[in-house]
Amino acid sequence: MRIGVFICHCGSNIEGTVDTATVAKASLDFPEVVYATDTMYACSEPGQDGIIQAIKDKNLTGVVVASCTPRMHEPTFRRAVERAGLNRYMFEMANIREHVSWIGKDREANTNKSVDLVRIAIEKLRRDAPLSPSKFSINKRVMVIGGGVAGIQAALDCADGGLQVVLVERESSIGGKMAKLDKTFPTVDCSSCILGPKMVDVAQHENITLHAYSEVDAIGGYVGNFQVQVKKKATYVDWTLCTGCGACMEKCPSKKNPDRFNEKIGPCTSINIPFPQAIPKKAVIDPTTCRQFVKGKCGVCAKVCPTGAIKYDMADEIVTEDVGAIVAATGYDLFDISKVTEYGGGRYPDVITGLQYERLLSASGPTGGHIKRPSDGKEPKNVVFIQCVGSRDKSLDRPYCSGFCCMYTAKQAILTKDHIPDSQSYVFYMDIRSPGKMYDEFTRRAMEEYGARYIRGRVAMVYPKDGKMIVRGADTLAGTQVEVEADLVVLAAGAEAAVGAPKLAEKLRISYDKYGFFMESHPKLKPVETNTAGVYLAGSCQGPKDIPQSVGQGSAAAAKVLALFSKDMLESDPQISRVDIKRCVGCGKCIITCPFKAIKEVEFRGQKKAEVIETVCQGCGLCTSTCPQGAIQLSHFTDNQILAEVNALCQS
Amino acid sequence: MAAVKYIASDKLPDWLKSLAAKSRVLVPVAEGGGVVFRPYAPGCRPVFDSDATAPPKGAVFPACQELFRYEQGKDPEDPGKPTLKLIASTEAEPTVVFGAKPCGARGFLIFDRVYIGKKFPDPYYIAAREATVFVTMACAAANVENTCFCHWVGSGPADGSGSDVLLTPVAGGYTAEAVTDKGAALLEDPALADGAAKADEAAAVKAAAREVLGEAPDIAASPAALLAAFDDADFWRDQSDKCVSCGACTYLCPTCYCFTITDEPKGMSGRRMRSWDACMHFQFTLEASGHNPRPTKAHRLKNRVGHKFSYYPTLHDGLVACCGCGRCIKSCPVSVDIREIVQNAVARAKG
Amino acid sequence: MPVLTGKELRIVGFLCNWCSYGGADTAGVGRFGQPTDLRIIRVPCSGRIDPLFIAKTLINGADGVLVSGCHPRDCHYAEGNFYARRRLEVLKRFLPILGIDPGRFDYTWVSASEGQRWQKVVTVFTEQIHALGPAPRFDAVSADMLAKAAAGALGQGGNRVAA
Amino acid sequence: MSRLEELKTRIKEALPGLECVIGWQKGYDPLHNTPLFMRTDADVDKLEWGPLNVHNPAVYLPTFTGKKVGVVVKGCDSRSVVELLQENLINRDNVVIFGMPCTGVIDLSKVKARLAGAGVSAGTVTAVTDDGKTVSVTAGGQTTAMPLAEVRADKCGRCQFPNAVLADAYVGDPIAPAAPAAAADADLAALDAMSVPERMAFWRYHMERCIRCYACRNACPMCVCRDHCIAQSREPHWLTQDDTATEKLMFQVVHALHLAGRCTECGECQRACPMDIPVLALKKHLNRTIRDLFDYQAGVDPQAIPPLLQFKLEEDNIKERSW
Amino acid sequence: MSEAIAYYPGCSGLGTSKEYDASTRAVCRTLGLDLVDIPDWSCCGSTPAHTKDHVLSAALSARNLQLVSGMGIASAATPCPSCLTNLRTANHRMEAPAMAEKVNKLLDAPYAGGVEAISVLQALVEKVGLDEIKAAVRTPLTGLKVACYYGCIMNRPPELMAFDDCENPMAMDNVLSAMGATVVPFPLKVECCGASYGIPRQDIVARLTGKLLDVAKSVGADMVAVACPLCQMNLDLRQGQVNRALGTNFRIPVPYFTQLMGVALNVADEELGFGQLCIDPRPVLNKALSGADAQAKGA
Repeated sequence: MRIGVFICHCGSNIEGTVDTATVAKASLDFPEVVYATDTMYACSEPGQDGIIQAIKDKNLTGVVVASCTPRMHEPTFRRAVERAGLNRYMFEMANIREHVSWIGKDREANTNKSVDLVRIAIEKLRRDAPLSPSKFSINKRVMVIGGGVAGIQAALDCADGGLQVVLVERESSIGGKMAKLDKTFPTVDCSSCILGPKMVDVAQHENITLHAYSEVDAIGGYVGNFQVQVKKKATYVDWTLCTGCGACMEKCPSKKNPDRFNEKIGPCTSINIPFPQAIPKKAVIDPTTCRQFVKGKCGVCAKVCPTGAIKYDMADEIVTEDVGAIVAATGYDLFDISKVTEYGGGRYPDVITGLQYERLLSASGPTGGHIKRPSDGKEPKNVVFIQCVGSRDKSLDRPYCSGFCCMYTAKQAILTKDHIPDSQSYVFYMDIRSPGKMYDEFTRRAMEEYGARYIRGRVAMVYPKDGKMIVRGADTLAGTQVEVEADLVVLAAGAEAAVGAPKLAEKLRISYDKYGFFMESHPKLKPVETNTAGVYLAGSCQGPKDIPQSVGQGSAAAAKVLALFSKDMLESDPQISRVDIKRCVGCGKCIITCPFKAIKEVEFRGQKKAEVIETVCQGCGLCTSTCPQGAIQLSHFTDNQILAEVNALCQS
Repeated sequence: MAAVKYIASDKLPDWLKSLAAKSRVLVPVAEGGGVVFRPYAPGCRPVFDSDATAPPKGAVFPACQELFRYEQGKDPEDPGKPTLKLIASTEAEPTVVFGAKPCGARGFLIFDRVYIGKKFPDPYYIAAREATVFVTMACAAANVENTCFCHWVGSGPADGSGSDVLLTPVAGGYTAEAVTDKGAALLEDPALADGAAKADEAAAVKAAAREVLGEAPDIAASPAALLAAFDDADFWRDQSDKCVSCGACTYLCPTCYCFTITDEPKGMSGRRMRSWDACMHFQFTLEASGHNPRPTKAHRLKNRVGHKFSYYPTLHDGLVACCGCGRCIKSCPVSVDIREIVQNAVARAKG
Repeated sequence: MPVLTGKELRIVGFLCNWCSYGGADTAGVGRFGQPTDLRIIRVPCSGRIDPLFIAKTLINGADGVLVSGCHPRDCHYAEGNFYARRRLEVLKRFLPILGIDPGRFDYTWVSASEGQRWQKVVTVFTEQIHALGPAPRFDAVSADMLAKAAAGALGQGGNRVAA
Repeated sequence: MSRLEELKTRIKEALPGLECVIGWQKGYDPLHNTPLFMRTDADVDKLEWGPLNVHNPAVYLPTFTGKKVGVVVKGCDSRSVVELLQENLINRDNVVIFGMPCTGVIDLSKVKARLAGAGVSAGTVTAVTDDGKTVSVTAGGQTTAMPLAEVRADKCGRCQFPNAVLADAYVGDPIAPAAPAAAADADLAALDAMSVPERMAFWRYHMERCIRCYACRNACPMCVCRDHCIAQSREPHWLTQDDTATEKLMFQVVHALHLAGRCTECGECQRACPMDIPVLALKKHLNRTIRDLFDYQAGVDPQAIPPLLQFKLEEDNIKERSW
Repeated sequence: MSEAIAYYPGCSGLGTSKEYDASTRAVCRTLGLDLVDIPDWSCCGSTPAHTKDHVLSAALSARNLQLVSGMGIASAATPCPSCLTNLRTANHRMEAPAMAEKVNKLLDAPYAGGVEAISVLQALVEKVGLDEIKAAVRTPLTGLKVACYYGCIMNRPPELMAFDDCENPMAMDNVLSAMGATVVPFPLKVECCGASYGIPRQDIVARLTGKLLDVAKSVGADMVAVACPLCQMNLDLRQGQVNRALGTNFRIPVPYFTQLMGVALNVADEELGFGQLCIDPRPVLNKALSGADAQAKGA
């Protein structure tokens, strides 16, 4: 082998604390290295050209680049060596930026460590073999999980692009959080007026299959060929018959159940259609409150239903959908305000969340759009908004900013004044975050036109006294304590990952952060991709987002799916396991442990042997560490390659 | 032959100490549950009354031996052009193997014909062999074990072939007889006294030991008999059924001389090593293609027995490549008995 | 120049590509300073890590081995780290019987987002190895210790550890 | 008809349909029995049963792929058969298991030590008798009586499976298992009691005399890689031919870890070792760990999945380290 | 019935809050909680010590913990939140080996850790249990409306005190509910009473204490139950000062919760020391109880 080694300065990112020239010089002392140099930016066009030129000039057959993490530029350099005529797998990287120059300042130690990392990369490269991918066909259907605005956008864009789309929604109607909003900032558009048409488009699009009131149960397969089991939860109403007329809701005797669509500040019936514009507009029975289920007798809805759609004996149903790509758009949920005991959320009825306030503002809400406080139905005059409840708060393990609360609070302050002209709003805030088009202007209007009093400081406690809520906090600009006698307190509850998000991530085999938000492939350059091929993200499941951001991501994810499906065949990663048939004793331990069922038993000259199914193998290498005789080896990560790395490190 | 000398048991440490001053002295010592040859150090207690678990083969033919080292370099003008330096040494440390049984020393007779032959003289072996002196301990009657069969192969409990000095246990000490000139030189040590008076007792000890072994069966027909059985697969299946293909028999055999060569590169340097091979292992004649002409243990056992009792004697003037020490029987986990196989082959040939 | 004598010890890390290697990258991106001893070997999944790699690394003279994979339930390959957890735990309990201090090996889970956790793990583990000092080597057991072992073996009847 | 005779009859009945039946016969001297491969009635007549049947005949089974064979087992041997079945290495339809109650086998090292204590060599044994309680060995003209309980293998003293776990033909009435040994195994206890550096010295001392014959491996019924063991391969290349204690110990680590969750502690590795190296202790230690962690022992249930080939989402006994 | 617990009354227990000490002992005895006095216990150092020197402050508490350790007892209970803070802080600080070494140098016998310090309230809830407490009630406090006031340091800082919710504790509420009392929701249960300003800035104390009394009254409390000697003193002894400063007319009894428990458990009146309080709760108590009685009879 003729190896070339390229040590990247990365400007001063590496060179600042690593003597790259010394590393290059030391590399020349390693076996089979015939060329070594340092280079300013290996990934830049001149950098890559330099590598290609060296491959040609020096007849290199393998290349090591010591630069940033292979998770960043391995594909870049693989393409470069391929352009120079080498097999793309005759290439290794040493990560001397993230793992060396950026984590230590000791130049001597960093240089020395870099040499070591180059050494193990060379030892691995010496045992690399050229690999070539094989092709497999794909199923050009896409599943979108979650029917909020991001999921709706992704589904519509994919469907308009000619793809068959399966949209799965946990609730009985799509619409998500946006459907609950009264108005949207900064235009103060009616939320349901702009979302409604899109929901209707979903219902009417011939390419979209909607599974509402359904959840993803299990996911098998891999990019191009996923099998998703969808659990259609029992609605106890035959939706093929239900016309959404609402007769059942009128007559249902169980009327005092907390209405989840109204964030539990209003009642609803046990058989219910959550809101008038619901898509699909179908009724669902809640068996935990329905008298027929709880007491065993009632049956009123069955009697009044003009189409005979009520089916009390309905059971959950599993349907399997085969798709080639999946977009996760499961959105967010709200931080539980009762955890902030000093504010009394959950204990005091007049301490509510911003989303509950949206329902109070909404004409389709429990109060018909009149602001009435929950405790006594009185119209509040003084409304206090408290920002960052469950956001930017390390003590609650919620250190991140939820992003959209500042804006919706400004909107709510404006709407409060619109609804109750003699009202006064107070906003306790930490900072105002309004970095969007027309956003900061909007908050200014709340203060200046609508007279909302913004108080910079945290609230220490909220307590009731004589029918008022006393809000005590600090005004850090004035340097004083303030107490406000409020009629209603609205907490800007932070956004957190949707309930069950980690479980879905596990099914999707994607990562999630400690708060349950899904991990993108790269925070800047691959914001809607995940580390699992064929799985994309849209909306707040990746982190808190406002509506335009969510819509943008929905479209972005759709674009990714459309690009993926623009080919008829996909190339499989050739870094898969291969069986040395001479060494295999046919014990089947690899077959038992393979997470992908990618290994099967075959007969070879009368003996049992293992065989890897190329397109199914995902290259985890579990089989290699399971096989005692080392008969099944993961290409590019063989035992001998890892042993060579170990030996190189332990040879002193 | 020089005169018989005598050394009292309590003088033995003096002699060993004086030998150890000049060379490495390997003596049989108990280690864990076995007896192995280890360098003599004051205070160490050699075990002379039973045969060592492992013979002193490694004293001349180590289990693993570096043939040479190499160091690669690079032409500074053209790093693609490698330079290579080989470092090899056949130098052997002067060694006295003290207290092996006659069978253990006799094994080297079989080695010598292979490694000191005219065709392929082996410098490593020759150097080590020349640097090594064997002071051998003849067996007394009580040392003869059920697995001993040295008398089958032309040897015996007082066989001096392969040795330089032969000691014989007598009351209070040992008589010492020089077998070679190298051996005679060793006996010029003040710890040794004249042993003429003990010569008769020594002869009696030797005779008594030989007596215990009894009559040896005639195995003169074994070379032909084993060849005749060469293609009898069922015969070899039956003989090898219980063999588990381990290397205990061959690695403990004083006469097994097969080796394999491996290279161990490490960065820019490396070593080429010669190590014991075992014909019982699958890898013994495994070819690079994956093909193995001796794929089963039956093939391999046939080779081991055939080599010792047929092919080698045929090539080497009838010398059987076995010293009859019985280690292969005694140490076999399943008690495969080479005597029985040879006799079965002879019996088979007779019909 | 393997390690900086007197400054560093030989610590080898085996990290899965998807979570922990990414976590180490995240730590780098965040400039979370760490000791320089650790050398990371990248593998696709913690399930790829044959415990024998670790045993070999330690027996061949490494002063410490650190393994890190995705958090349980978060494996890129769905199940690899579940198998790894069992195998690594068995290994961890096995090492002391060989005469290897159990503190020289640890395994943990670090996700790609947990740069700070990675910084902490590396720092704590490196400190732990420095507290233990350079690993004693099998090929350099002192004559005294060997004599003691010999006396123990022979004193107990010879044939067995304890007859 | 004695039980042994009855067993022979049963084997003779089955023999026509079988490639052979594996058992034991007398060996080269009265102290040594040796495995017997019965193909004819005359072979069956050589069958022995008793405390000298130290070998585990299960080791031979995987070599008979595709052929139907019989095997006579002690309780411990039957666990290896179960394990081989579990691992798909033998086919249940192709093995006929003959069992008898076993009251224990001797540990030849213990007998040798006894004889050495009496001043005679184990290589000179001329007669061995056994009355079920005592083994009397005549060597060098003198007879030494040894209570079986004192010279039997460690595993027999705490044997929970004196009857075959699985048998097609079982002769005699099953007997009760030995009382669980109160004390841990002495070898393991001795290692437990050592400091970590002492253990390193211990292994260094013992591995020094290893000759790498791989008898430990080849006598092990669970070492199913056999000809393809990674100890002797270059692809993968785990071990060199270097004659060092480190390489030799590394092999023992390979053996032990490959057996984790599969070892039935039959003790063949240590019994087979010609250099008497206490290699079984490593497996005992791992078995204890497997028991502690997964509440599992190998070779009991042919349907079980070995613990390292499966997992639980929440492990009962694995505590994650907090940093 | 339960393990023995070492009892650390603190200096106030021997002086200003004798009635807290006495009622605590009586209640625990009645409930079968074995309080064992610590021989030769010393002052915890209170606020002055730790504002001056952390090592000395820790040593004062560590000495007491070491004595408990010597008794072979694993937990020590104290009625005083201030003592509790010091004891727990000492335990926490001594987890650092360097600190432990410094502190131990000052002690006659080194303290190796391992003694858990808890409040009497926590001991009652965790070692006896609400069910047991409830079962022991002889005279239910039916009809008594009580506001539970925990004070500001009983549960703070939460990482150190590790008991109950630091913003909305419920332990005392639950205990007195178990006694049959009507516990009114008192939003200021962890507000500061201004104790540290008791001497230098009585105007502040009057304002803070006054607010507590005002809210207690507004939520309909007959009395305010407390668990801290200093709080008790501020709310009870200084009620007159508050009235003078704010022009109010409060006369709200402020008993220790243990005293109220004593009534419910039929502990003899002389052991409860109601007479030592400035505003004797007994008239209000009797009125409430008899009112309830009459109501019960009437119904």
